[in-house]
Amino acid sequence: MSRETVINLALALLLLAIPYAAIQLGNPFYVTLATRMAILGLAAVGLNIALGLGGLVSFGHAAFFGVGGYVAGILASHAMSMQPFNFGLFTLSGSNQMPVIWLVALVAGGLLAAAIGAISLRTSGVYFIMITLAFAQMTYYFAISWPAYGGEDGLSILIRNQFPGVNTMVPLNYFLICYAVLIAAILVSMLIRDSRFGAALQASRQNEVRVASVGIAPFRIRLAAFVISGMMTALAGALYADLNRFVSPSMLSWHMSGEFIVLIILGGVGRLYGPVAGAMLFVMFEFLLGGMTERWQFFLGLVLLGVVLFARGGLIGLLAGRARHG
Amino acid sequence: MQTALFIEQILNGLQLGVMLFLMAAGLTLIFGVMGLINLAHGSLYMVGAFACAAVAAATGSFWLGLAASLAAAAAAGAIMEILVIRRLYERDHLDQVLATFALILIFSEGTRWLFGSFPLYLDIPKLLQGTVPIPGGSRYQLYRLAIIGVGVAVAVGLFLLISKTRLGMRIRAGESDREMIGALGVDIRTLYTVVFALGAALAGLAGAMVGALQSVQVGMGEPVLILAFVVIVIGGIGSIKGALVGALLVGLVDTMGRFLLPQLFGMLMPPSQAGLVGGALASMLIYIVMAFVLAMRPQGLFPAAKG
Amino acid sequence: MSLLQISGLETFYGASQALFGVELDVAEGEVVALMGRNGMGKTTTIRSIMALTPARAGEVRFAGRTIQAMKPHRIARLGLGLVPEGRRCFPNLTVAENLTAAARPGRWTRGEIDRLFPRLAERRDQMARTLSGGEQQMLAIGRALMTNPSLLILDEATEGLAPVIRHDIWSVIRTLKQEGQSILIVDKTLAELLPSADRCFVLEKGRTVWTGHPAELTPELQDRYLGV
Amino acid sequence: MVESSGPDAVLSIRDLCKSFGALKATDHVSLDLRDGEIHALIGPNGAGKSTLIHQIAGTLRPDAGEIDFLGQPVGHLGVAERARLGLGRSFQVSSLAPEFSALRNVMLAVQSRQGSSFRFFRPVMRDASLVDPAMAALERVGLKDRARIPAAELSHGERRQLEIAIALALGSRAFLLDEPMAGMGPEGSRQLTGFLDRLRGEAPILLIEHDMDAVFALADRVSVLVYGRVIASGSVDEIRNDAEVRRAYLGDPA
Amino acid sequence: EPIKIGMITTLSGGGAGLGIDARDGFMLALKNAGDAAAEIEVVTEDDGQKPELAVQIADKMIQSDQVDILTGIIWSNLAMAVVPSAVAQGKFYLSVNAGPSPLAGALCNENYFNVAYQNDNFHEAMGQYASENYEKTFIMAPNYPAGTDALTGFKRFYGDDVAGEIYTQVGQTDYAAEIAQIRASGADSLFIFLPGGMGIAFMKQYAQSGVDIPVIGPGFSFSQDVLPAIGEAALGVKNSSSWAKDLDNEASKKFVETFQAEYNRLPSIYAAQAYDTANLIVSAAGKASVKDAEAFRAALKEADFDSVRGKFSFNTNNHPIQDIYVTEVVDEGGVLTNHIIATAFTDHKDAYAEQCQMQ
Ligand SMILES: Nc1ncnc2c1ncn2[C@@H]1O[C@H](COP(=O)(O)OP(=O)(O)OP(=O)(O)O)[C@@H](O)[C@H]1O
Ligand SMILES: Nc1ncnc2c1ncn2[C@@H]1O[C@H](COP(=O)(O)OP(=O)(O)OP(=O)(O)O)[C@@H](O)[C@H]1O
Ligand SMILES: [Mg+2]
Ligand SMILES: [Mg+2]
Repeated sequence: MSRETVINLALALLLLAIPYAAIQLGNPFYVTLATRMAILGLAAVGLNIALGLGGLVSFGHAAFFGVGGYVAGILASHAMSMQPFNFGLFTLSGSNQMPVIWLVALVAGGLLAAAIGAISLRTSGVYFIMITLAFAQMTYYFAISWPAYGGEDGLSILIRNQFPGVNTMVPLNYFLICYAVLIAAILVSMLIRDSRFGAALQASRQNEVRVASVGIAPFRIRLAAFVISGMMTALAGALYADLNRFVSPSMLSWHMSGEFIVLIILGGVGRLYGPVAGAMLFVMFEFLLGGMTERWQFFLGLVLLGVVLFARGGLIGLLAGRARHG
Repeated sequence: MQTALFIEQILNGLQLGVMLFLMAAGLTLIFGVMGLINLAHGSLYMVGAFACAAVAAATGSFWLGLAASLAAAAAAGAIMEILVIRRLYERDHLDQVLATFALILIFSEGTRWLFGSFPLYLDIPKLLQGTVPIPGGSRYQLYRLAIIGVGVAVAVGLFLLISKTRLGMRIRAGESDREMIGALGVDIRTLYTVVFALGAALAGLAGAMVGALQSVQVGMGEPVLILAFVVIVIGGIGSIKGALVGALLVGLVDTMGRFLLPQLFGMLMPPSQAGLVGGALASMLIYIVMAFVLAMRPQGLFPAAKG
Repeated sequence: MSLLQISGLETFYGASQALFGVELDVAEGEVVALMGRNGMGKTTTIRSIMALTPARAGEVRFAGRTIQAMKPHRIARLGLGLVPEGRRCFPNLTVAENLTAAARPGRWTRGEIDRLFPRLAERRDQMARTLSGGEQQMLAIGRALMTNPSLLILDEATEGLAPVIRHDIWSVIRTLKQEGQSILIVDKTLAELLPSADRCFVLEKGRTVWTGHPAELTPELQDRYLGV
Repeated sequence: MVESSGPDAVLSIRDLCKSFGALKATDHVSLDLRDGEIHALIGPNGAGKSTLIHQIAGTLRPDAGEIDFLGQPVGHLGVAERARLGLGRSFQVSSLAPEFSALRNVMLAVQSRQGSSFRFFRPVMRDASLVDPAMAALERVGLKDRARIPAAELSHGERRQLEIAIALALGSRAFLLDEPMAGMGPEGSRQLTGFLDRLRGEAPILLIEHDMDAVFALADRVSVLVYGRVIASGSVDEIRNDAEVRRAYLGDPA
Repeated sequence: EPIKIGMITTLSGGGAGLGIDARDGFMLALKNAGDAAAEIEVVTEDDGQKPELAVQIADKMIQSDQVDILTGIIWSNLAMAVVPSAVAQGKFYLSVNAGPSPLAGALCNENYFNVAYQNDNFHEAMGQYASENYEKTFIMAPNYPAGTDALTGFKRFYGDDVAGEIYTQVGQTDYAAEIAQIRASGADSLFIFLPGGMGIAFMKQYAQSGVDIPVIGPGFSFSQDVLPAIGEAALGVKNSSSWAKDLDNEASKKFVETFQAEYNRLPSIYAAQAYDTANLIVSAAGKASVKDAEAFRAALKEADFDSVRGKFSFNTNNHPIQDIYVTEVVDEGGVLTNHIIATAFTDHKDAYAEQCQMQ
C-alpha cells in the first residue's frame, strides 16, 4: 500500500467517524456538518474528473449542482402538491423518492453538460474557463427571473425526500446515505482514472495534438468526461437540496463554482481523495472561523492564498508527497 | 422623439461599452499579455473607487480623488504582484484562479474593515456636470461623453504601447517564454511588476470614474468583472483591439436588448408580462451572444497571436 | 585569460543528478566545442552557465566574476548570448520584433543581421510561429547576436538546417571567429564542427572525460565517446 | 514532373495547394508513396515540407487538391481518423504527453489501434494486451530501459526515438517522418538509418530529412521541394547530379 | 426563566449594513430593557447573505445551541430557506425585516411572527399615495420575486394604468438606458424599487441626467443607511415607511437618542424593527415561559410592548397591523434624513391574510 492509499483510507474513516463522535459528545449539529462535507466532496469529486484528469478548468460547475438541486426541489414540490407536470401530450408526476430524484438529476445534469460541453469544448484554456462561467451565469439569471419555482426566493422542500427503508429525517441516516454515494463516486472515478478512457483523457490534458495524431479524437473524450463530471455534480446538488431542504439560485452562483475549485485545490488536484480532503478542510474552516470572527472571509482568503503559494499539491500533496504518473 | 431616443440609447450603449473597456483593458493586458487570470481585478477597481471617494470627501476635490485612485490602485497592484502574483506566472490557470479568488476575499473584507459596511458618496466634478445637446433634439450628459473620450484615449495609448514600443515587445515575448527573455538579459520580473501596476491603475481609474455614477461599496467590482471577462473573451484574449470591439459590442447589445426586447415582446403579450419576459431574456442576452461568438470563433473575434 | 571557467559543476533536475563535476573553460576569442552523445549533459551544462537550471555545486566564473548565484538576466547582461536548443523564438512576435526585443547596443544591429541572413530580412513582418524550422534557427542566432555578447553560446547550432544553409551558418561562425568572437558551441555535424573549433570538451554521463585540440580527437576516441 | 500514381501507391497526392496570404507554401504538389519504399522529400528551409506533412496528416486544410490513402480519399477526415486509418507521423519538434512515462505514451497508440478508448473500468497498467505491444515497440527503438521515465525527463534524442516507437505501435500503414534524425548524434543517426531501412518492409516512409548521408543511403526515390513546388523527382543519383538541385539545396559539391 | 435567542443576520458581504443595523437595534433594546432582559441570551451568526449558510446556522442553533427563538434574517430568500423548517421543528421565528408573501399566506405558521411588515406594504402605500397625487406614474423594479411583488403591490392601489413598466436586471449598475426611456415616456412621476447599491446607482444617475420627474419609492431605497451614499440626489424623494425618526412618541425618541449615543450614527428602519422585535420578546417573556409554547405564543400575539411605531398589533396571520407613512428626504443640518409628511394608510393589513389557514 502506498502512502497515499493509507492517507485516503484514513480520510474516509475520519469522515465516517465524525458523526458518531458528534453524537457521543452530545453535539448533533456536527452530523449535519459532516453531511455537508460529504456532499460538497461529492460535487468536487465530479469536478475533479473534468479538472484534475482532463485539465478542463470548469468555472461553471455550479450550473450542474444547481440543476441537481432544482430537480430535487421541483420533483418534491410537485409530489407534495400532487400536481403532475404537463407536457401537453403526456404528464409526469413529481416524486419524493430519492432514487427517482437522483436518476432524474443524473440525466438532467448529463444533458446540460452535453449541451454546455458541446460548445465550450471547442475552446480551450482561459476561454474555456470563461465560457463555462458564462453558461453558469446564464442558468443563474434564468433561475432568478423564472417565477414558476420561486425565482430568487428559491424553493423549500418542507419534508426531506425519502429513501426506501430509511428514515431520512434522522441526521445520521441521511449522512450515511450521502457517505455511501460519495464512496461509490470515488470508486467510479478511480476506475475511470486507470482505464483506457482515463489514459486518453489525461493524455489530452498534457498534449492534445499527440492524442489526435495517434488516432483518438480528444473532443469526444473530453465531452464524455465533462458529461460524467456534470452528472456527478448534479447528483451532489440533489443531495444538497435535501440536506438544506431548500434550493435557490445561489446554488448556481459563480461563488459556488469557485468554491468547488477551492475544494479541489485545497485537497490536491487530480488526487482521488483530494476533493474529500478539501471539503472537510473547507467546511471546518468556514465553521470554525465563522464562529470566531465576522471577518472570517478575510482569514479564509489568507489560508487559501497560503495553500496555493506554499502547499502545492494541497493537503494530500503535503501528506503523501508528489503525485506519480505511471 | 423615437429617433432621439434611439440615438440616445446608442450613445448609452457606447458609453457602457467604453466603461467596460476601461475595465477590460487592464484585464486583457494582464490576462493576455502576461498570461495571468486575475479575478481580483475587480478588487482593484473597488480600491480605485474607495480611494477616490475617501480623498474627494476629505479634500472636496474630485480631481485629487482621481489622482489618489490611480496611485492607490497602482500601489495595491504592485504590492499584490510582488507578494503573490509573481509566484503564479509559471503556474497553470487553476492556481491563478484560486489565488486571485482568495485575494478577492481579502480585499473585500479588508476594505470593509477599513471603511465599514455602508456605501460611500462620490459625485461628478463640477466641471463635467450638466448636459449637452445631441442630434435628434435631445440632450446627453457631459460626464458620460467624457468617459467615452477617456476610454478612446486609453485605447489608443495602450495599443501603441504594446505593439509599437520595445517595452511592449519584451512584455509579449515574456508571455510566450519567460525563461528565454530572461536569458536574453531582460529583467522580466520588474517589467511585469510595472505592467501589473499599470493594469491596476486602469482598473482604479475605471472604478473612480464609475464610482461617481454608481454606488461606491464593497463588492462593486464583481459584476463588472464578469462582464469584463465576457468582453475580452468575445474580443479575443490579449488583444487591446479585441477588448475595445468586444466592449462596444457588449455595451450596445446589453443596452439595446434592455431597451428593445420588452417592446418586442410587447407586441405579443400584455405589457407587464412583456416586461418580465423581455427583461429576463435581456439579462441573459450578452451570455447568449458570447456563446454564439465562441461557437463560431473559439478564439474570439480578434485572436491574439499565440504559440 | 579565460573568459569563462567552470569547475566541479554538479546539477540536478529535482532529485535526479545530471551533472557530476563538469570542467570547462573558454578563452577570449576562442571557439570551443562541447561534445558528447545524447543525454550526456551538454544542454544541462549550458543551462547551468546561464543559471536557468542553477548548479548545486561547483563554480562558474565569467570575465573574472563568480556568476552562479546571479539571476539569468544579470548573467546575460554580463555578455553571454544564448541560442538555445529548440530555438525558442518568441512565437507571437514578428521577426523584426524578436530581434528588437533582444537588442542591446553594439556592433550587431538590425541592419547587420539582415545582411547576415537575407532570408530573414524577407520575412521581417511574419510571426515567428509560422517560420520554417531553418528560418527559426537563423532568427535565434540573430536574436542572440543582437545582445552583442562577448561569449556566444550555441546549443545545436545547425540542427534541422538544409545543407546550403548549414554551410552559411558555419561560414557565419567562422566569420565571427575571425572577428575575435568567443564561442561555445554544441553541434552534431563533426565534419564542420571539428575544423572550426580551437578546443573540444567531451562529456560523458555528466563528467568531462576528454579535453584537447580537435586534431587529437582520433577516430578511435570519436568512436569511444561519440559513437561515430 | 507530375507523376501518375501507380497501382501500388499507398498514399497519393494530387495538385495540392496551400497559401498563407501571398505565400504559396504548397503549389500544385503531386507525389505518391509506394509500397515498400522510402520516398525522401528534401528542400531548403521554408520550402514547405512540414506544411505538406501537416496537410497529409490533417492538421492543416489544403486550399485545393486531393489526398488518397489506401485507395480512398481522406481529404475530408480529421487528424484522428486519418491516424486510425494508418497514417503514422512524427513531429519536427517532439510532441509527447510529458507527464506520462515513455511506456504510457506508446500504450496510448496501442489502445487507439485496438479500437475504442471508451472503456471505463479495466485498469490499463494491468492490461497485458496494452503493455506488451508497447514494450515491444520501445524495444525496437532501443528505449526499453527508459520505459518508466516520464517523457519530460527524456533527452532530446530519446524523445525522437519515442516518437518513432509511437508510430510503430500504431501499426501505421505509412509513416510520415519529419526530420527524425535532427538532434541525434552520429551513433543515433546510424542506428536510426539501419532501423528505417528495415522498417520500409513493413510500411512505406515519406521521409523529410536534411541529413544527406541518411537520405542518400536510404531513399528509393527523392523529391525536391523548392518554394512549394516539386522541382525534381527521381532516383538518388539523378537528384545528386541535378544542377538545379545542387544550386538550390545542396550547395557546393556534396 | 432564561431565553436563548439565535440571531442569524448578514454581517459580511454586500448587504452587511442592514444586518449590522438590525443587530445593533436588537441589542440596544435588550440593553435598554435592563433587568427585564437579564435572562435573555443572544447568539449571533453571520449568514453572509447566503441561503445555504443561513440554513446551516439555523440547524446548528436548533440542534447544538438549543435556542428557543430564531430571528434576524434580512432577506426574503434567506427567510424562505430558514423559516419553514425552523417553525416545523417547533421553534419560534420572529422576523425583523423580511416578509415574503408565502409566509403571510399559504405557508403561514402559528410560530412565525413578522414584526416588520409584509413585503408588499410599503409599495402599496406608495401606490395609494401616487393614485392621490399623480396621473401617470412610471414604475420600475428588478426582475426577481421581490421586484414583481413590489410592482404588483403598487398597482394593487394605483391601478393598472401606468406610464410604463420596466423590469431591470438584478444587480444592474448602469441605468442610462432606462432613464432615457423614462424621459421619453411623458410620465409625471416615477416609482422605483431598487434596493441597496442598485438604488444608489440609479438615483445618482437619474439626478445627473437632468430628468426632473419626481421620484417616489418604498422606504428601503431611502433609509438611513443608504442616504449618505446617494447624496443630494435623494433630496425631496417621497417614500413610505412604518417609522421615521421624527415620529412623535416616547419610545421612538428614546430609541433614536440611545441609538445615537451608543453607535454614533442615526438608526435606520431596520434598526427600528429589530428594536421592536426585541422589545416584543421581552414583553412576552414577562408574561409566560418560552418553554410553554402555547402561553408564550399567546403572549407574543398580544404585542404588549411600546413600539417605536406608536401603535402596533398582529393580524390573524401574525403579520402587523400598522400605520404607514409617507416621508420625504430632507437635509437636516448637513445630514440627510426622512421626515414624515403624510399618512398613507392607517391600520393597514396585508393582502394575504385570507390565504392563511391558521386559526
Ligand atoms: N527537465 C529535465 N528533467 C529531468 N531530467 C532531465 C531534464 N532534462 C534533461 N534531463 C536528463 O539530464 C540528462 C542530460 O540531459 P541533457 O539534455 O543535458 O543532454 P544533452 O547532452 O544535451 O543531450 P542531447 O544531445 O540529446 O541534447 C539526461 O539524462 C536527461 O534525461
Ligand atoms: N501559418 C503560417 N502562416 C504564414 N506562413 C507560414 C505558416 N506556416 C508556414 N508558413 C511559411 O511557409 C513556408 C513553409 O514552411 P514549412 O514549415 O513547411 O517549411 P519546411 O520546408 O518544413 O522547412 P524546414 O526544413 O526549415 O523545417 C515557410 O516560409 C513558412 O514561413
Ligand atoms: Mg542537448
Ligand atoms: Mg519543417
